[in-house]
Amino acid sequence: MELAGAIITLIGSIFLFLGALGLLRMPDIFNRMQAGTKATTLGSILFLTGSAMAHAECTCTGKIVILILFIIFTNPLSSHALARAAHFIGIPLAKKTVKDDLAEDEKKEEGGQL
Amino acid sequence: MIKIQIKIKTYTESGAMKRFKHTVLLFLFLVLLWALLTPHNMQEIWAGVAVSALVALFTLRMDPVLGDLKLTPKSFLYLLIYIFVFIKELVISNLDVARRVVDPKLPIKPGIVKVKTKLNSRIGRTILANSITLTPGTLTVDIKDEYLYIHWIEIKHDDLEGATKDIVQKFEKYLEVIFG
Amino acid sequence: MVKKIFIVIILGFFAVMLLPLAKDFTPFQELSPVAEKYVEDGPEELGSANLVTSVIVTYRGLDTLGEVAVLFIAAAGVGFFLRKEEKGDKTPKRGSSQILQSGTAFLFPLILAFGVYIFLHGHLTPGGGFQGGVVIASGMVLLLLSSASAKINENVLHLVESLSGASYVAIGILGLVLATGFLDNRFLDLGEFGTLLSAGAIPLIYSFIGLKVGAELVGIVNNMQKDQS
Amino acid sequence: MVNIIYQIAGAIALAAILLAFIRMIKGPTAADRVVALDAMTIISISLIIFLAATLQRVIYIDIALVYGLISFVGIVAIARYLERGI
Repeated sequence: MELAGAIITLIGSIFLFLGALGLLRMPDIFNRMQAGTKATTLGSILFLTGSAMAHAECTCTGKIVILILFIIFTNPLSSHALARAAHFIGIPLAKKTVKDDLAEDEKKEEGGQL
Repeated sequence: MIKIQIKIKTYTESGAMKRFKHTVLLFLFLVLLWALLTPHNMQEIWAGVAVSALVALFTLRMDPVLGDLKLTPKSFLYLLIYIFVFIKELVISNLDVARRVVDPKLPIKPGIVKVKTKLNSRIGRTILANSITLTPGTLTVDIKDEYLYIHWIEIKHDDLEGATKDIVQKFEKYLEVIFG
Repeated sequence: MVKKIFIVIILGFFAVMLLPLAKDFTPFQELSPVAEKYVEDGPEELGSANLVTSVIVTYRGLDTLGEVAVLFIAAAGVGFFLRKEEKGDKTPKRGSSQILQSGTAFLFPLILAFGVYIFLHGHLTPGGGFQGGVVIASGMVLLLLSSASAKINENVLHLVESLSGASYVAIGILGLVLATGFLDNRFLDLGEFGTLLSAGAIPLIYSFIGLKVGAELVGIVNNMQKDQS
Repeated sequence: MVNIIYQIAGAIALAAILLAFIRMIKGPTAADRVVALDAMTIISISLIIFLAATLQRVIYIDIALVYGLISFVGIVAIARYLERGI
């Protein structure tokens, strides 16, 4: 049981590391957010589960479950709020970007109103 | 701006039945939260019931977002399946991110696409958007009525139908049964 | 560029200044006489698992009353200075997204319950009245961030604030009458160490502090919101 | 054996914080910095729980819960400020 917890923690920490690496390597803010949000979510879930498993005698399992559910629900929510803000204030997308439907639609809407 | 406000109004004007359902479900959620937070003994349980009832009464005038949940056996079954699908997609998405990050060439072809959802309930759309953010290569950027704008790390389809089929429908068929 | 160099220089200055503190740090090995009395007698006398709580609520309870009074004055001051001033620019603000609104509507009650949990377990966990009040206020901030038109019933807010403040003082006087001093918690049964209904009146006192702090901070946030729009 | 694995995991998580910190310093826009801060917060929460489990201090978990809540509210506040919503 302890060994399994330790291995799960290790896998979680590797995902956390890859997420941070993605944060560093990706070319624009949306791609960074993709790496950051996904990898840190699964990484922290695994990390927490591993820590909880290694010390199963602790009476705190319920709180860790709440923390995990809280992270699953709020992490994408705050990412979405940030992505929306970033797109609104016009942070440029990476050069590789193929298309941007949202900008087109917003342009159309403004044109319609004027 | 004005459009959004009108939208909220139509949501809040729905019936008393929905509000009642929302309050009961919220009460159950709060009791569950309390049970997970505290050690189990009679004192704590009574305190939890009292606090949950007070909080549920205090927030009685807020949006009844939980009123859209469907409480049929089928929806419970679909909820279980949905949880498994979600976990599977979460793991796949992480492996996907890991592959892209480690690759020295950084294989990405990003863009923002528009998809359409059939869900009407607000909490259902929230869960859908969160699921999309946590699944392979997609991130919800904005929502306008029934259209979601999604940043896709590797665009496979250029058109609305193709993107909808690829991104939304794997969750939608379960969420549609659970939330409507 | 000049600004960045300036920032680096300031950071380096602080690092040099704080380095001796970190290098020569030796933790205290012995407690001072006052602390020793609290540590040795506290759990037995008052029955509270969290020692800080027993110090804040009982041994130095009068100071806590002063702190709550300071907070009340701050809230009143904010309310006084932020009276309706007509603002020149009426640029329309951007509404938040549907997703954030419904997510908040689901999270807000849970945050409230979590705040109540924190101040109700002040004698068992590192939380307490002030922390619980701040958590409740952060829930309110989230609500106002997600929808600018969200309103809170101010009558209920004032009622909660005044009632909890009055009850706090009343319990203090009850301790003076029934036990040995102002805010003495021992007029209720001390109960079994480590359970919810232990430590005499401490959970009760902390609940009132928590409700009062929460109501005051929510009032401050609400006043700021009104001033904005 | 188990302890060594735990130490390696903790070290990797600390390295991840360092990488996110580099992005926070470099980040060309404010939003980039906030994304890095978000990632750092979540890694720190994981590390707090890790410490709570290894040092057998149950009370640290409450601190992690409140930290997560406050950081979520803070990031939403920054996002709304950036898009001029408040």
